[in-house]
Amino acid sequence: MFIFLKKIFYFFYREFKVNISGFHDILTNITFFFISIFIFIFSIGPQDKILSVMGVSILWTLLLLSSTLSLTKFYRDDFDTGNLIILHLNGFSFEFIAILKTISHFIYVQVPFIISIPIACVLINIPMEKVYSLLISFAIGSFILSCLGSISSSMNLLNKRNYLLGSVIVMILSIPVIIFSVGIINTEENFISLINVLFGILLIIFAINPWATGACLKIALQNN
Amino acid sequence: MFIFLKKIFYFFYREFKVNISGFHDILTNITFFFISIFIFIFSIGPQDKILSVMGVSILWTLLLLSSTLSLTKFYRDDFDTGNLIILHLNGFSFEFIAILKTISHFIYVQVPFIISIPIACVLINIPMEKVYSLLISFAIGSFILSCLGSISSSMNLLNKRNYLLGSVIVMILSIPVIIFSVGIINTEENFISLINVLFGILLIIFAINPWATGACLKIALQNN
Amino acid sequence: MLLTKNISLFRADKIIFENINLSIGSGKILGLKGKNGSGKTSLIKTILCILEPTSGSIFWKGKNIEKNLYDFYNNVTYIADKTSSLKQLTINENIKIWKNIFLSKINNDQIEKILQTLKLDSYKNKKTNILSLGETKKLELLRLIIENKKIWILDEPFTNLDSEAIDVIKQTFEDHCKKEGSIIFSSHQNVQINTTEDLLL
Amino acid sequence: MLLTKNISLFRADKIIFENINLSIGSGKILGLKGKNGSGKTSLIKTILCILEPTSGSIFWKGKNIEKNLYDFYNNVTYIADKTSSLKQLTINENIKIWKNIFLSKINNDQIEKILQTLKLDSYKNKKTNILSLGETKKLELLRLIIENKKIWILDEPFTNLDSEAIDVIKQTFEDHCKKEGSIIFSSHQNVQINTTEDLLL
Amino acid sequence: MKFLLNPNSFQNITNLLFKPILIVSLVLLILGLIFSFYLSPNDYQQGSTVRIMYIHVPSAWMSLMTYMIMVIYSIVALAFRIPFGFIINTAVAPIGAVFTLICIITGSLWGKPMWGTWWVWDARLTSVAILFIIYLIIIFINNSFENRAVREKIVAIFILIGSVNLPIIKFSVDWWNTLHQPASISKLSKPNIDPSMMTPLIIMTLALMLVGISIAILRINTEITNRKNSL
Ligand code: HEM
Ligand SMILES: Nc1ncnc2c1ncn2[C@@H]1O[C@H](COP(=O)(O)OP(=O)(O)OP(=O)(O)O)[C@@H](O)[C@H]1O
Ligand SMILES: Nc1ncnc2c1ncn2[C@@H]1O[C@H](COP(=O)(O)OP(=O)(O)OP(=O)(O)O)[C@@H](O)[C@H]1O
Ligand SMILES: [Mg+2]
Ligand SMILES: [Mg+2]
Repeated sequence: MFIFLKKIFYFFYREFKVNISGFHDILTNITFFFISIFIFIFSIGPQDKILSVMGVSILWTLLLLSSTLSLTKFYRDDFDTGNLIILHLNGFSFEFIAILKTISHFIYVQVPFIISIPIACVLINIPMEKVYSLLISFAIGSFILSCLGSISSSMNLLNKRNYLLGSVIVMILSIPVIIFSVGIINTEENFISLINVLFGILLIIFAINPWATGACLKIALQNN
Repeated sequence: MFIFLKKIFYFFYREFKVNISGFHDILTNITFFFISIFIFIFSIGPQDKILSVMGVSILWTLLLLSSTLSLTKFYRDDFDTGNLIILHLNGFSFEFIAILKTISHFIYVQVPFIISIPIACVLINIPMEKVYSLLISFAIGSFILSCLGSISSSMNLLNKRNYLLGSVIVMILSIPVIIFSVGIINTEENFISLINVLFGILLIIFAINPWATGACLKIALQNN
Repeated sequence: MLLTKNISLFRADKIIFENINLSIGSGKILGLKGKNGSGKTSLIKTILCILEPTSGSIFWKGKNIEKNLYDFYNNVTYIADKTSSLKQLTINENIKIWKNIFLSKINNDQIEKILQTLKLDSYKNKKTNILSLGETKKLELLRLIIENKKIWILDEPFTNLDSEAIDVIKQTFEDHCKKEGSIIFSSHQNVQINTTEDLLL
Repeated sequence: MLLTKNISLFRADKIIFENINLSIGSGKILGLKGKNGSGKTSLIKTILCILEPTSGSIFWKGKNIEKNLYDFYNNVTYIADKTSSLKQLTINENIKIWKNIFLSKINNDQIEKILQTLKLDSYKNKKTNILSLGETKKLELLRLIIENKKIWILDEPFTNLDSEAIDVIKQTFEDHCKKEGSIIFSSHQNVQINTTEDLLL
Repeated sequence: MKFLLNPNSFQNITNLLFKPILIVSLVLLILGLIFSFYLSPNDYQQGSTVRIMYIHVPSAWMSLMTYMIMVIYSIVALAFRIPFGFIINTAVAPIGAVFTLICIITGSLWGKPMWGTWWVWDARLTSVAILFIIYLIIIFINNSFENRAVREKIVAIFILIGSVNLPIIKFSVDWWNTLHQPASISKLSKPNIDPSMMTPLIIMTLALMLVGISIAILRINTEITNRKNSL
């Protein structure tokens, strides 16, 4: 049992080393995020009203867009270098790899965002009461996005060139999630029960993810 | 002379084959663009007025997104496979490669966007008078982004210590450019002279780009 | 222990290999020889259950391999024909990650000694992307020792290696055989390895 | 024609090679031999002016090579130790791009014939990512013929090739020598190539 | 009805039927166009722009029908492992996309004089736009995935997921009050539309349907032969 935990821990350590020494990517994502916010502020002008009304929606959209930025790297590197097979032969089933990768994507790509949200909220005048609920719905929503991203980027291994197709599929699937999550924050009542619904969606997708991803990885390795 | 043109033509042909091996891939890129617009609209809500205020910034954000998305592919693949050296040995100096790559990035990544802007403008209720100025500033701005992208992704090939600084500089550089271009569209007067300024920036960056990129490529090859 | 019965593989409707019967017991070295494109890599991947054989079946310890795949995987180390070390990390970091992910019990002194015989010790704290091709391959072969499994399956283990390194590998192979291990490797070179059996594809 | 005078290279303060004097005239084959990590690849890259020598200088047709670099490049084909064919494209598309970017005058029949001797003709319209390692390497070597330059510089041209393909390459080398071409190649294997000169690094 | 599930008998039957269908569809199309542009009256409110309706409404219906067909065949293919369903999906998706595009274009041409704008973000229009994008994605998947077996499954699953959109399109006018016309023809009991407008509408619907079917037959047959060749 302890051995097993150690294994998992070092999987995350590995992802950390790989992703963070690609610190550049994280930086790119966050810079993209902030530049886009600046764009909005500058083009709308300092009319605080529109900004603070629209702020939540803008943040959500930017979250979605910037998580698609990191999708290309999700499985591709490990697939090309043959590390996927080696991990598989060493007791990580494809499904398990999918779960671990999703979680580490969440940790290394989405969490930096979530951390930078309070700053972003200050920039676009979102009232502080909302920040709390924003953070919760963001945490859940971004995990959903990680799962969807895992599925679609494993699909992308099956097609050799079209790197945007995966993102297109993710985005169309995440439309309901977006509508719902933006809706949540703007309704005053029933916040808890709505969050529960979002959490339910998360659970469903989190359950589907390993199977879908695992199947895609397996077939991708066969074709290679 | 004719031979020279043929060589250049086949360079573009090669980039085309590598980046998008067909019409469908261009269509995917355009679809990606439209879905992103949809997502913005879903989260912002369909109020016409707000939309047309935010329209320009939405478009700019998406332009920025699309050019960041494709940055990883800019030089990395050719660098890893050794094609960069081979091209270099066959009469493409690094500076020339930089110019050609920048242009082909512009053509294959940015132009499809620019073409679909008029339709996008219909969708987000940007008044038709503005479309014209939007197109011009977009064309110039996206070329600037291509140049900056070329520089920053060639810096990515360098050692870790050097590149972080480099790409931060590039990103910081791109902020004023974008803000400036966004600003242009919202000012009624002086449009021509502002565009001229933007064009000036383009010329400067276009002139710097080959040298900066060429130097980075050269050093990167030495370190490898 | 490992047995293939009449396996054949078709890829894109081309016959890659047909009716291969292999059996590997402990203490044996099996060499897969063949020209380029004769299907050595494909056969190895089929044995590892990464590719599914079009017909025929593979047995592990008497049972169909699909039924106790993870038991099989627990006993096998695979060295592919490409190198898997992470280019962003140093040799030491790579080894550390391998050791922990493969739950290896090997201690640091042993690794130190092997690195010395392979002449890699001066690069321990260098990123692996500066290594020469042969050095990268040697690092990859280190996985054999770190994983410390019974069956070694190697795809072209000798490419890029100089004769000294090949001698070290030969020695390692022999030691492994003495410890009741078994080895499958593919090669198109005529390396003087004392195989107990050869298969010409 | 190509002459190096006392070139040495230091990388990260390590001496890779020192005081190398080479000269390559037409009709000559120069073999660079050496162990892993002895600096063969580095030497080749230095000759190609991709790396700058720490000291010493290289001459091309009597002039310092930096001064007429592009004339030198016009006469040289470099086969690196990795393969450069584009994985997304088919063999035919790759050849088409090479032909046009290298402004090659070779005609299709010739290529057809070479593909047949190399046994690649049945994959002409397949993506190159399905090729086996040896097949990819053969495709890469095709560049020698397509570029059709005087000096060939090859880094480990024989890895992954079977003995048949090596024979074809040998033959090609000899033909090239007869046509007053010159060849530099590196290898750690003891391939029986009739080199006119050897350099042990 | 076996020919709806079996490629061989499908080919046999459509070889017989193709020409008649094609001829009838062309005749109907010409007839319908004549009816809708010369023989039908102007609307007292909308003037002659009402004639757009005779293209808009049939193509809207066709786009929905095509998707329905794909949904049914996806279920059939996935649940009963009948590969003919995959063939249909691949062949029919571009046709649906074209009908949707026609619907959107005619709709916005109509919208400019009627609502004063080309496009509004109401539920009906938005959901139709999504339908169009779903069609496009299906086409992209079909074109860029290399492994056929996987690609077919992904497409079928995607079609099923996307079918959530159909009821939204259909009932959006009832559920949310929007600018768009609520259903006036499909009310079963008593269609509240003038017979002089009804005739061309019906003829055009039949014509477009038959045109769609004949293109579909062509595409399905080429798809079948393609697959036979690749085996
Ligand atoms: C781009 C914009 C438009 C889109 C995407 C669109 C879409 C559709 C669709 C999908 C249907 C079929 C609905 C069903 O079967 O119940 C439909 C029907 C119809 N549309 Fe549109 N439409 C658009 C614009 C317009 C405009 C501007 C008008 C006229 C003012 C209009 C009038 C109608 C009418 C009269 C029907 C028939 C409704 C019925 O009787 O069932 N549409 N449209
Ligand atoms: N996915 C695939 N689809 C179709 N054919 C394939 C595929 N992968 C490999 N092949 C073909 O199968 C044959 C065997 O390939 P394999 O890699 O097993 O050869 P090999 O014996 O390892 O050769 P080498 O010595 O060059 O490594 C080759 O001709 C190759 O082109
Ligand atoms: N950028 C670098 N910085 C420091 N040392 C380097 C760098 N690149 C290579 N080296 C070292 O230089 C030495 C020579 O490398 P080189 O690739 O030239 O060897 P080689 O003779 O080609 O070996 P092989 O036969 O394995 O290909 C190696 O020990 C390598 O680790
Ligand atoms: Mg092989
Ligand atoms: Mg070397």
